[in-house]
Amino acid sequence: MTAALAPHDATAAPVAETILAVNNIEVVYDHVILVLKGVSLTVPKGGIVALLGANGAGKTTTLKAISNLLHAERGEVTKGTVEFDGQRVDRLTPNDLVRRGCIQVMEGRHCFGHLTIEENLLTGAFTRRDGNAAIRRDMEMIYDYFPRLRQRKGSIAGYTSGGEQQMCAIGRAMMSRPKMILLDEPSMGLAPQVVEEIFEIVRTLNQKEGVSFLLAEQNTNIALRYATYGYILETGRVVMDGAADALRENEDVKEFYLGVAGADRKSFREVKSYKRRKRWLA
Amino acid sequence: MFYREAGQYKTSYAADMAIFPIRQDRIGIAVILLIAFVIIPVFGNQFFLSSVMIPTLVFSLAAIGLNILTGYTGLISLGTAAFMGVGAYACYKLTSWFPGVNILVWIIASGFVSAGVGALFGLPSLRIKGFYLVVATLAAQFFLQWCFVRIPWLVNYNTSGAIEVPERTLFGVVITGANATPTARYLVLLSVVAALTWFASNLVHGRVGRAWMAVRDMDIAAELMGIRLLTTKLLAFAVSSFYCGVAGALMVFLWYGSAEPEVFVINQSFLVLFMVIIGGLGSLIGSFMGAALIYMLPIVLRMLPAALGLPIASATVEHLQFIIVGALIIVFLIAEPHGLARLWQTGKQKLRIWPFPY
Amino acid sequence: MRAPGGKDGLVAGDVLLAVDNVSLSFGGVKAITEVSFDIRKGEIRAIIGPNGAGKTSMLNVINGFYHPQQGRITYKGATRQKMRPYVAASQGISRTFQNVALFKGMSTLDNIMAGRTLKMQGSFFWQLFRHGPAMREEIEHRRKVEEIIDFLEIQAIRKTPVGKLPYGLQKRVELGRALAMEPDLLLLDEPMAGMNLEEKEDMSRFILDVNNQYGTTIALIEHDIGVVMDLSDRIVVLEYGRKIADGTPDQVKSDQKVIDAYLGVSH
Amino acid sequence: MLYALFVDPWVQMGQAPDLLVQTLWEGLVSGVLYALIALGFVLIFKASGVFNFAQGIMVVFSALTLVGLHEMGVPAFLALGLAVAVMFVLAVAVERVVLRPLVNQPDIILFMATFGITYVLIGLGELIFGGNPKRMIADELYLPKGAIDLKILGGFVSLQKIDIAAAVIAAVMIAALAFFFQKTRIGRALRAVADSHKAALSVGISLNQIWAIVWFTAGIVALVTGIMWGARSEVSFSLQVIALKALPVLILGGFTSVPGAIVGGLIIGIGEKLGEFYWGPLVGGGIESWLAYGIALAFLLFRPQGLFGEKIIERI
Amino acid sequence: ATIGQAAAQEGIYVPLFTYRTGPFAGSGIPIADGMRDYLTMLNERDGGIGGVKIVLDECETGYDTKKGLECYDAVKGKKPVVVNPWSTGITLPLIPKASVDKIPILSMAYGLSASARGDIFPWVFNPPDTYWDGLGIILRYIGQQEGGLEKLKGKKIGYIYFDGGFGKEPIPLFEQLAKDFGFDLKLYPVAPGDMQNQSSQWLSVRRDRPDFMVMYGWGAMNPTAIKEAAKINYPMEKFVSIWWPGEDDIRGTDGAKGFKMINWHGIGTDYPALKDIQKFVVDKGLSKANKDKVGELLYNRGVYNSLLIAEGIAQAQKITGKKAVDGADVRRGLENLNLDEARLKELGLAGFTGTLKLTCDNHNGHRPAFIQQWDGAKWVKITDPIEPMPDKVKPLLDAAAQDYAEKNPGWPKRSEPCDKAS
Ligand SMILES: Nc1ncnc2c1ncn2[C@@H]1O[C@H](COP(=O)(O)OP(=O)(O)OP(=O)(O)O)[C@@H](O)[C@H]1O
Ligand SMILES: Nc1ncnc2c1ncn2[C@@H]1O[C@H](COP(=O)(O)OP(=O)(O)OP(=O)(O)O)[C@@H](O)[C@H]1O
Ligand SMILES: [Mg+2]
Ligand SMILES: [Mg+2]
Repeated sequence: MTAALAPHDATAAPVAETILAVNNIEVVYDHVILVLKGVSLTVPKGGIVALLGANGAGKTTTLKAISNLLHAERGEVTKGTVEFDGQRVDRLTPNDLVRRGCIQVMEGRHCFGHLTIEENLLTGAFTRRDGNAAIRRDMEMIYDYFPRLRQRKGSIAGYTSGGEQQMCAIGRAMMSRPKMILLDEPSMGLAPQVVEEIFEIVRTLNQKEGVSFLLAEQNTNIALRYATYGYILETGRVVMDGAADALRENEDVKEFYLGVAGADRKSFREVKSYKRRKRWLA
Repeated sequence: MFYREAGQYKTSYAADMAIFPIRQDRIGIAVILLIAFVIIPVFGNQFFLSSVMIPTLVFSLAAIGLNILTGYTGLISLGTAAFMGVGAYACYKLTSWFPGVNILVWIIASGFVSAGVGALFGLPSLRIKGFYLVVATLAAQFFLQWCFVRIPWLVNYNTSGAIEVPERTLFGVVITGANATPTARYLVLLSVVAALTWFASNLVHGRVGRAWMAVRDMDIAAELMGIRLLTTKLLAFAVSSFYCGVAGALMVFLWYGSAEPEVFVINQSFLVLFMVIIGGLGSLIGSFMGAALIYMLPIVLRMLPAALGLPIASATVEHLQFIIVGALIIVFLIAEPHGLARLWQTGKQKLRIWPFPY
Repeated sequence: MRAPGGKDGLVAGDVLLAVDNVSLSFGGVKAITEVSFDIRKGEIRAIIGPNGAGKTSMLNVINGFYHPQQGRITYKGATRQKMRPYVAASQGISRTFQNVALFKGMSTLDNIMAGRTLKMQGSFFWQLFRHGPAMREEIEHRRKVEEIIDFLEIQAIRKTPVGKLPYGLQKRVELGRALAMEPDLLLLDEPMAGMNLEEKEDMSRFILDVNNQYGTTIALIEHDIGVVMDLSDRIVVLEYGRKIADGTPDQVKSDQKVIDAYLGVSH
Repeated sequence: MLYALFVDPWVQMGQAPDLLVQTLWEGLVSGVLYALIALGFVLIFKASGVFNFAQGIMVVFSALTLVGLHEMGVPAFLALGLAVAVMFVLAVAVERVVLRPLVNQPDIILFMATFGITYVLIGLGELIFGGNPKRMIADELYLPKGAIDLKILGGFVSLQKIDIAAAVIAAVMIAALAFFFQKTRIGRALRAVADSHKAALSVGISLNQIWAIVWFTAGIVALVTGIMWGARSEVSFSLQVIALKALPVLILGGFTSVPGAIVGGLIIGIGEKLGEFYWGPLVGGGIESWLAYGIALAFLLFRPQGLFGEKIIERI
Repeated sequence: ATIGQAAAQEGIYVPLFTYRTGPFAGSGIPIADGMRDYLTMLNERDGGIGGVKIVLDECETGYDTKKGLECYDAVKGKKPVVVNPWSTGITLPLIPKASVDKIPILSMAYGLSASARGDIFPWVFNPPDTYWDGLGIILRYIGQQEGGLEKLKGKKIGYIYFDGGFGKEPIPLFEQLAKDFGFDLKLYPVAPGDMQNQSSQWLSVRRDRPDFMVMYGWGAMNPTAIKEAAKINYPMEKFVSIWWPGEDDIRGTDGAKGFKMINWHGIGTDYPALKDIQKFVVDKGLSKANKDKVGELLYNRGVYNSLLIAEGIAQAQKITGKKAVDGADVRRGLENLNLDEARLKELGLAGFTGTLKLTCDNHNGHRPAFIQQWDGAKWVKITDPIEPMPDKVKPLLDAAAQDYAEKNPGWPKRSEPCDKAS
């Protein structure tokens, strides 16, 4: 699919003030498994950037590389640099990074099973120093965003439903009042309405609070609707990037990621099997 | 040497399901067996055989036993020493009842006795999980140990209160007691260990092993797939204790030659647990590596100063040795939490893609 | 695998499973309240609803992981107060899980093989030798498993430990494991979560194939309405543990209650 | 036989109430002392999900440092201060060298690492202070000595002052720690870490800081424990054997519960003393060695997560 | 197990199994120092024994049977003339090996009591007393206190013991004697894990109020027992222990004054030989012990052990006329060991200990020993040597020895010839 595409070059990224710059990073797991083969991307201040790609493309890995959660999985960045707010951060601990205002919402809902929903949210405010009042206020805000959480606030997170946990994870991240959130598959396991809501929330935060977002998302459709810019990852390389609407118009993207929306979209029943290409086996 | 499976195609599932699918590995194993069965007995001196190889083998077997329980089924146990004890005492009783029957028979039989005991103490495992299960095994450890002290019947009322290993022969060769040469004891031990290892590896690679690992990785899912938790866990306990029991019997009959109850104290359980973890949970080869490392390392460290002609008092050496062993344990864990076995695999991995880094 | 029709003597269209006025609550939380519906043999039955509506719980009730305080479950004609996991499994109910529940330490192959444990009953004795009957059994089942692997196109990851696989592939392996049990009733909990369009299309195809090649009945939980509407024959809609609608996709799609509760503005 | 088993003990209790009271008191005291050790475990388990095998040796090591320094001529309270300092250094070192590189590893691996620590500490301790047992400097530290003999119930009950002190100190510590865990922000963070290292990292909880704090606290607890046990017998490496007694206590109380430690301690302590004293003779005594585990096991069968432990979540 | 490079040099190779580490190091260290220093002294003062240097080689066992066996295998190759395992656990497995490897075992007042029977255990020596003799002596003493053994009738005697081989061995004899003298016996076992946690045992003591307490304790068990006894204010002068407690176990324990134990050798350094140790070893900085420990109970115990080794070697040289003797010779030497007053004087140990004469049949001596009492600061000898009870012990001993031989079919008949005592 990389055919007929402008080769990726970093200058294509908006030269506006960047909050996050990833320069040509290479990631290795267990000292042997090379997963990212030189990924570069930039996120402008106050931008929403989408990171698209098939399973195993390396989206999660990229996000973890940025938030320094890799070494917890015996992975390491062997090449390249990561800059946040103009400073190199690829040697910092995740906790420093959060203090500086960059937090990640991990793929697949990692709530603290033994803590209640409310306690989960409170841990999100761990790095904050601006007093309980402020924290309370934000918690209310989050409850307003996710009414479902308010209902279940007292119950042990481990027992809440998949979606509830997902909301909890996102809310928890917001509690740290970050400058930038790395969202990994926010829509996963959420009811369509809630998905819309979450992206609305993303937009609101982005516009009201000026929070920047880098979101790894499978639901390309909606991702590109809300994002300003997008990168497409395949087996550890950026194969295409461009402004969101540009990508939305791109034929390949249409074919492989968006599908034809609206009434005349092809039913899942008539999936042609020839279209299957086992990219993840590459 | 090039370590590649390139050009080795599997034409049948049987071939693909072989335990060592890669030719180089098979050769490796052959070489190891050759060394173990021929080179070592021929060239190894007495001390090496009786104070290094024999203990290492005994502990390897125990480690395999514990590994089946902890590594494959995910049930932590601190009762290893006690189950070894059961094996030892059972074997002693049996052979003193029926001196005529070949000792090897009783060594294996004693394994079954301890399997039974093991299964019994495994019963709580259905309800109790994780570190909490440790208490069940600890109860086993201390209760059984108490029995060893308290029931003189177990040692035929010897005034010494200890097992006194009688002399037994195999094909006319003395294999237990003071007159047994280290070589003889070593070879017998080695054969038993080799055979049991083979059985173990068959088990863990087959249906049973998969059931165990399923329970380890996600017991609920396993249950919903129709794997019966209790039976699977009990089987694990039984098999594990069987191995420990045999190891215990071998330990007393082919190594110590006499054993007080103090031999089977909790520290020994810990020792075996080290070996399993350092070697690699859920890896048979790891069990050997772990046993070798944990048992030989101190010996080497103790000999080192003398060998280098350093005038260090034996006590000081002992202290230093503790420190170093402790430090090394940590270093190894950091280097590869999944144990020596994994370290070994990663090494092979690198060898495969050599000369490229990834 | 099995030919359509099948041992249980039921033919397509008969009621395979019926839950009758089932209620389940945890302390205060009412996860399910008085829900009744049935699943007919050979159909694809979707269960949808907002988060926390009780969908997963319903599956857990069906295969006996949760025990309802009230109500009855009829499966293959036998009516029970509650299912037991082992019974469910041995009676041909298998499932996949919302938060992938694979055996992380094991390879893809072993995971799927593990799915056949119920079907392997060779003696322990021969297991010790890994020869004779044991080996024969092993190989015969390995064949079956390879069929599934080919079917799901995961040959290349046969020997990889599943823990290291990306999420999407894990879901696929999990489906494989469920299929390995040759189920009569297959419960899928959000099989397409975290997949992109193309992968969803693949997954849909697998589901359809399973359904019409092997005549396996399928209960499907999914939040992607597109998929649900296209694949399922009938849909149950839950909200706050209650059933608010039940019917064909078109009926459900046009049902105002459902639109308010779940679909929101149709797209 | 049955009589001896079911009737006689109660008769005895009736006949010599003073002994019964004394037994209960002894049980209470050793219960408290067990609880102190268990407390050390609980702290670290709560805060990192690590089952810290080294707690036992930490007890010995800290006490040894105290006594050893004093032997080298350091005044008692200075030595005490130094011992505390040493425990702090130890905590930081452990965090840097052991825990940090092993973040997010399976519990059993960290469990194993604490074995490594144990070995190192044993070696160090014997190397520096020698392996011979030492007398606890109880008087120098102005710990009370002697006993209060109460003439009651037609006999006498003697309460060792040192034991009373132990009980009081333990009570205070436990109260403080319980508060710390339940109410404070750090406390919440601790529980989060225990739940999932990865997630905790992702919300910016600094594991390093947390772990250093906790290990230091555990070190202090160890020191206190060491002083108390040392005063009862002597400071020697065989003390670490006692640490094993903390296991049933721990498990009974629930790994994660501070109050659990104390309650568990009391149940075990009293249970085993009564058992040994009244029922032990029937089987030739010495049953204390396993009775504790038996008791714990019995309780677990009804509450698999221990009395106060966090519920084991079974959800799919 | 360090293999001393020393072995290479010429001389009589004497390995010393010691445990300066581990839970029992407390007793192990002084013993090790005592053994080592005496032999070193001989080397320094008279250039060894009979002009042949003694090659010392310490091997650390940590009181652990595993390591002990390892030590044995390590030294075996170097033709040791005698081994002293210093742990019953290590002794037992070595006993059968001794006759095979031709290395005599000296387990001084520990190990297998039955091995006192030289005709059945030609290679094992356990002078000067067995644990049974120890009990005999203690009971005689108690008898004296009461004014005659027959006065023990109706009395109550408590026995608190280490719940392992060594503590349990005396029980049969104890029960026997209880029958014979009509006192009743109370048993208080202390599990190895609970050595420092004896409150319930002593509660029972408080309940049963025995007239006397006998203790076979070990390591941390001793100090704890003494403390607990003081706690329930049990009369210390009625509390008698076997020979293992050392000063460290009791010093600084208030209420310990009056505690008693049996012993068979002097304490302190006012013996020429010990003076020489100070002069030739300690002062030259060749000793590991710090000065004030020299002469303490367990230190001198070590000295006594080495005294036997040295004598064994000397006798061997005398009998064989060889200078460089081997294990077999030393076995004979030990069998002809004869420490009479004259010899002791000659060795500069007059009054240090009673006489000891071993023979082919009698590898133990079953010597009298005295009782000493703690006066709050030091041990004070309070009785003359008291005879054990051979008449009571002998049958048990023989039975045990026979039993051992029978239980081990093919146990070698004594083939070693018996030298005429020279
Ligand atoms: N801990 C790990 N050890 C080894 N390999 C890993 C590990 N985690 C991920 N990988 C590999 O890295 C590659 C990228 O994984 P990653 O999770 O980043 O993909 P992804 O784009 O997030 O996929 P998905 O959309 O399913 O989340 C995959 O091939 C996976 O096998
Ligand atoms: N074991 C349990 N203990 C307590 N509450 C539970 C338990 N299981 C489920 N619940 C509650 O029951 C409700 C239904 O949960 P369920 O997982 O069935 O929702 P769901 O329909 O699957 O939602 P989602 O689509 O987000 O997965 C939720 O509110 C959840 O908190
Ligand atoms: Mg991902
Ligand atoms: Mg769900």
